[in-house]
Amino acid sequence: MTFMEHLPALQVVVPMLSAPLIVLLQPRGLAWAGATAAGLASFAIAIALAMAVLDGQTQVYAMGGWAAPYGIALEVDAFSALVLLLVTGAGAAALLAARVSVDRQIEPERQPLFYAAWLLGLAGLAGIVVSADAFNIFVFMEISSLASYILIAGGPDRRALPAVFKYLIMGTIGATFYLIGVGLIYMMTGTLNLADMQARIGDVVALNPILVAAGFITIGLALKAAVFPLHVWLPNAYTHAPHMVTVFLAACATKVALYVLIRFDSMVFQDRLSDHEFQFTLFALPLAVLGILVASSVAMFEGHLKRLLATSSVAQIGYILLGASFVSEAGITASAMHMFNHALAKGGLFLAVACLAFHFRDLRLSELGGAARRMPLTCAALVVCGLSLIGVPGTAGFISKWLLITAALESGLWGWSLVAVILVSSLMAVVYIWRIVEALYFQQASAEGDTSFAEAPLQLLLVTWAVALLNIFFGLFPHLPLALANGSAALLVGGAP
Amino acid sequence: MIYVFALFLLTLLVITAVAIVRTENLFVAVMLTSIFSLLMAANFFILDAADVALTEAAVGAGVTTVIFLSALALTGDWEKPRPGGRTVALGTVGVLAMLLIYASFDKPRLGDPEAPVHQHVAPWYLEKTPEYMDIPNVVTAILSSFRGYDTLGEVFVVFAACIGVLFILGVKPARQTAAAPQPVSGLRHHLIPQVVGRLLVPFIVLFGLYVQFHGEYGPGGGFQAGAIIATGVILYALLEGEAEALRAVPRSVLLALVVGGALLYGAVGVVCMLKGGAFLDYSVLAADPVFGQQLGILVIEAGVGMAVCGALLSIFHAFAARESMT
Amino acid sequence: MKLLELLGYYNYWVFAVVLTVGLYAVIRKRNLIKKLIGLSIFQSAVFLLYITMDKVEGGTAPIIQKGVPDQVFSNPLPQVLILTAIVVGVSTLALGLAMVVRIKESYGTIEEHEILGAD
Amino acid sequence: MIELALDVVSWVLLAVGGACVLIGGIGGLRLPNFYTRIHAASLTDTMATLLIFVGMMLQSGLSLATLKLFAIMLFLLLTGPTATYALANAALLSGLKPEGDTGQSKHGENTQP
Amino acid sequence: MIPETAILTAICLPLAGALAIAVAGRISPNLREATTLLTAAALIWVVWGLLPTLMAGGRPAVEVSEVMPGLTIAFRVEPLGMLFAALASGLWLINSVYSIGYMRGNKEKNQTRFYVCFALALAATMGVAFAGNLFTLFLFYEVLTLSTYPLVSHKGDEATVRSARVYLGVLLCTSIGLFLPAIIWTYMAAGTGDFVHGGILAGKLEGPAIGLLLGLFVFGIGKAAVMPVHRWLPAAMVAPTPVSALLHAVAVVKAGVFAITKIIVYVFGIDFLFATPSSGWLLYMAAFTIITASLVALRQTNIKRLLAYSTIAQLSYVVMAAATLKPLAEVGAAIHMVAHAFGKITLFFAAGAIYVASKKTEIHQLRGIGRRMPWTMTAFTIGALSMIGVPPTAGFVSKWYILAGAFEAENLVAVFTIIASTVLNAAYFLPILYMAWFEREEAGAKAHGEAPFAAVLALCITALLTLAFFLFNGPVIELESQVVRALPL
Repeated sequence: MTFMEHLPALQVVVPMLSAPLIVLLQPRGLAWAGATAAGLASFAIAIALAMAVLDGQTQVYAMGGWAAPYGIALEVDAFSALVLLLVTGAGAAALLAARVSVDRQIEPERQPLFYAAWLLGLAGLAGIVVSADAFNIFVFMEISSLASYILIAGGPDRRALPAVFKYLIMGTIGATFYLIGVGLIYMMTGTLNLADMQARIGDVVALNPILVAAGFITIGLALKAAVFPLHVWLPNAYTHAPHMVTVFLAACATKVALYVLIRFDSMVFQDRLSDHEFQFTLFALPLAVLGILVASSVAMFEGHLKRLLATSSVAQIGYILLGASFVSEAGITASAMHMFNHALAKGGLFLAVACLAFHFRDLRLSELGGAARRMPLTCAALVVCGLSLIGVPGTAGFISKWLLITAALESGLWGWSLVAVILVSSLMAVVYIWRIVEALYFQQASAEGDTSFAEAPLQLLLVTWAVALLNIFFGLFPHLPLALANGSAALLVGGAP
Repeated sequence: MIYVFALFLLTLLVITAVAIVRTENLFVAVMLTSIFSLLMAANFFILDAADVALTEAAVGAGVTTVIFLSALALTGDWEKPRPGGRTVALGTVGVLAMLLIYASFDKPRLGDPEAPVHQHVAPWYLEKTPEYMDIPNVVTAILSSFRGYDTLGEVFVVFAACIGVLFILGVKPARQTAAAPQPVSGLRHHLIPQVVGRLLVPFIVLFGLYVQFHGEYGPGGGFQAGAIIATGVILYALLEGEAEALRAVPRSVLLALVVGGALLYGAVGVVCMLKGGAFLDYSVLAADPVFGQQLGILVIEAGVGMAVCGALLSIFHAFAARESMT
Repeated sequence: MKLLELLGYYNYWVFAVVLTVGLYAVIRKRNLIKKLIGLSIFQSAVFLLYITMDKVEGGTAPIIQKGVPDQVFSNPLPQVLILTAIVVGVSTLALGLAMVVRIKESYGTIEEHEILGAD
Repeated sequence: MIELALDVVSWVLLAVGGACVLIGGIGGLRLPNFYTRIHAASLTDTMATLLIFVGMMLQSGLSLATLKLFAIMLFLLLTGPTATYALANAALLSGLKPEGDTGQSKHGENTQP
Repeated sequence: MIPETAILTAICLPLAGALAIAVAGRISPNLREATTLLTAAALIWVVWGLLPTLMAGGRPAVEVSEVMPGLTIAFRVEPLGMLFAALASGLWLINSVYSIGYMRGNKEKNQTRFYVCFALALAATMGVAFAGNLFTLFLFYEVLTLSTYPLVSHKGDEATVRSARVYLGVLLCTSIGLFLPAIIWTYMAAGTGDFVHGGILAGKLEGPAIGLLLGLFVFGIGKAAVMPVHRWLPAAMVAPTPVSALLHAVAVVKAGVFAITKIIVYVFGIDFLFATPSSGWLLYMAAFTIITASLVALRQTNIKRLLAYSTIAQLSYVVMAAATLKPLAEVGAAIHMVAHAFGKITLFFAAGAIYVASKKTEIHQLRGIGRRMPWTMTAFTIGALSMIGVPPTAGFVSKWYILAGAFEAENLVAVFTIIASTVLNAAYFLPILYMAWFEREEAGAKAHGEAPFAAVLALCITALLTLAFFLFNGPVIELESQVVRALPL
């Protein structure tokens, strides 16, 4: 087998096997270097995979040499290639910028463990996206969850611990619900491979274990993806985590759970269960709309900068679910694109917050006075990513807003009211982004704070600005992610092979 | 006839679970959890899941109880009761129970041979194991070869837990209590347990190794062996005191064990790739594919055993060291 | 439904009850260690569900003795899955307990309402 | 003929062993305080184990299983009493005074904490 | 330079200029001023270079990138866009001259940011002018809003921030809330968003939907300040005068009105709208805005607020002219854009000069100022007369065409509104002129001379332009009439 054929396996193996190696690299500088090298390597593999998928061949890899239903198969198609790019990109970028920020927050002797956990998180997420076996997804979901618990528990503030404990409890319940769902399906179909499941579920579809299984899987993954009513763990966890961890997790952790939900729903349940489209829409649509409106309004009145952005993440996840709940090609394209664009926008915003944290111990909006004068470049990057979050034209956010609105209009069932919801929430986004801008630019610096020019370290600033410019680039030339998103929509809903 | 006995054990299981939840003394709750695990192991054995019964006994009853107790030693023994209406919680949970019981009526009856589970993938495994691997224990065959990738993920979950506990407990406790750390207590000055311990520990470790390498023939394998060896060393630490155990198996060795185990497993996979097969495809390891499979299974089981043993021990030492600090 | 028939479903009902007892403990109890105990019960119930699937009437553990001709075996696959799930449960538990110890040190209590009150 | 005799003996042994376990259980329930209760529990550990395992060994005749049974019996006989001893010692250390003890310690040297 | 590259340079030039100004700002103020003027001049040279091709009927177009299938960033120059671009680039040069004088006179702080944002705003204006389809128009429309926000909140104190918040709030809410769905609806209905002579919606929509879509567009484009969405204009008065001049005369407001006219002409199509009954309401809404804005202007005491409300009225002139849907009225709308630009920029320059020279902002303080500041006040008078529409000024020409269009459409409401508003204009401008020239100064007012030379020079140029347009408006009218005459494009 040539090297290219091994790529799906290497995508998971490279970060996973380099994690134990990094634990041995005791001098802390080396640990960061090793982790970044592994991160960049996995990003390169993801790009190679995306290129391969773009010219049409879905990569299937039989693990251990055993054919699909008997062994575990890995499958990389358009949708997984897009999410892979997103996960490894966010991981590599956050790692590149992590050195200075992590040096301030994690003691040197604990850093090798920290970076090893980071790589395990990356490997876990990549493992979920690449895998085509239901139980294998559970195992890698556990790896990525454990890694993210460890990363968040590294937070300097004592409040990180109860926050991550609540996340652990809810995450484990979510994963176990998913396990029950998979168990029930396995009981009725006798197989664990997703494609095989889709083929065999036809004849047992009317029985109620399958319906209950669908319920359990959807609730479990909704819990992991922090969909609206089950999102209570997200704001605290992201607020008290170390800054660079928030960048990494906010960009891709919840999206992978949504990826599994969409893949499971459209491949396994969709055309098989009688009126399942209606059920999924009946379940997902109200939750998404509620999530968008409530989370945006809460974000508008939030005082702490990081918690504000974390709450707005819940709203943006609502958008992705809204796109998926249309169960149409346009809908899936919109939600896939928004996964990509939100990762860019939110990753950039949290990177800027990490820069701010260098000179502002307390990140409450009332304490950020005079930030623009002291750190003009960081604030500019923050404004650019904020605009992308709102969806101003010319930025990546606008593309996904445009697709979402067209999908809403095409969905027919009172499409216009959904358009109204999307626009109202964009205006709410304008309000809370502008609260930040006004706090940074116009608030007078607090009395004792010095106003000398003091920018964030160069390495962190460069990555922040790179992400900000990417936001604009993908706003004007979104061909790559768009091609992948369209491919995934055709695959999932269009019934293409 | 066996069903009646199963019926009795399952009912006992439910009673233990309810007792655990109701009791307010955490120490009692932990002991009941240990009994709960033992009952689960018994149930598994009745349902013909020998490997799982051994794992549940070794990992569930043994190590979990030890970790719980060491955590209890650092936190309080008593739980504050929570007055007030429990209707909401009962309500939601009740709905879930109704849903599950409603769903259970279309499920195949216990032991029904025509159930879809036994039709599709399982017969292939039972038929192909003697042909490809020629080892009696089909569970180990699936665990290590057919679904070896799952077990690789599994080893890295254990690895993650190990580095997680080391990372979280790596922080020095905020307030050093004024009292000098009291002498390393264990049952140091009690002669009888020490004598019996010294007699037993070697046999426990020997039995662990037996389970490790006997994995292909009977119930056993990496996880169970790692847990048993870890329990043996923990028993030694309890009897002789934690410092003594650290002298016997120092922390660097433990870390080497965990990292070594995980890397060994990964290395076998990568070697398979280099030799031209897919990742974790052992048949390319040796000229004769069947021998290659057996070699692969043996090596990765050793890797799993090392990783699990190292991880569980370093977790125990992280908790125990914490005790002497506060 | 005759008694033996009913007996066949008893395992699933025990699974349902133990699952709900675990979930109740996690939701209701405020002591963090009791929550973790509830979580481990919750996960053990799922193991019971999987292993109930693998039993075949009159079958034995899936260990193929050489000489014996046509043996009936139980299904090995759920056992493999549960081997993995048990170790996942223990790992999550170990991590949770490490957090509880750290919370006890920084907050002085492991009752959830007191912790939330402290901030 | 020999098999019949062996079966009868092993049945008797198993029955008596079962009775011992039952008595131990009832003792554990009815006896008032901690120390008397572990006394009853230790009965199950020692006597019942011996009887049941010899009974089972007789059932399985000369085979690998008998050897395994013997090893398990040996293990149980060793650890059972030690565990009970350790339990009692720990209870005493944590200050649970046995019933009717008027303060002065009648036990040997190793009760000082 | 061939037309296609001319379009792209017209947009990139101000961007490069902004960068150059930012760099020059660090070195020395004079270098920064020189770069600004140089960029402005270069822009005029590029944009006005396109005029001959346009006059000959050519429509250069270039496509930059295809964002999504059917959604492209493309530019296409047609008469309306050409006029607006020429106007904006011309006035930018004059405005730069004026703002150098004003900024130096007033010793304002962080001027570099001011000029950089100015250049960015101009780049966005060029983008709006040359936009080839609705998506590109919306893209640069938003960039214009965002680039003018730092200008409006220039001072940075509490009052400015609050009014800047109103400015941004109204503009962003209307654009995201109404303009974006309108664009998407058009793309959905017509399949494309390109500006095509004769409109793309003909036959695609029927009945009330057309009126609704038109309403979404008109109220979506907040910059045109039609009545309910006009609140941001008076709020933007806190900005320094050159910015108000930019807002009112050069770019922002013009972009709004230009966008509405372009959408009416190129998206709906004049005859298609004229045929549908449901679009009549636009004319009545514009008329209502004119009347109420003029009435409110009557009661204003602050000069700049008065000019703001008069701008709202004048803008609705253009909207009303466009809404009468007759060829002559469309030409009148285009010309009124130019006339109003010249007149209003003169008035703002005068108000700024008065403020710099004497710190006076209220009307009653202007008694006898004519003697003290003769040049400024003559320019102010010419501007005021142009607003009213007295013959020698540009205002008369455009009102003439709009009236002709109204008569042609037999639209009595339009005719009556124009006459009434002319009377109202006179009612609030003439007292100021009378006070300035014929009344005595109250005793004890401190003496002050003319405004700085650069400011006065700019003033006089724009005043002369207002007069000159009355005489030499031939080429402009000919250019605009191409829009309506069924010219083969």
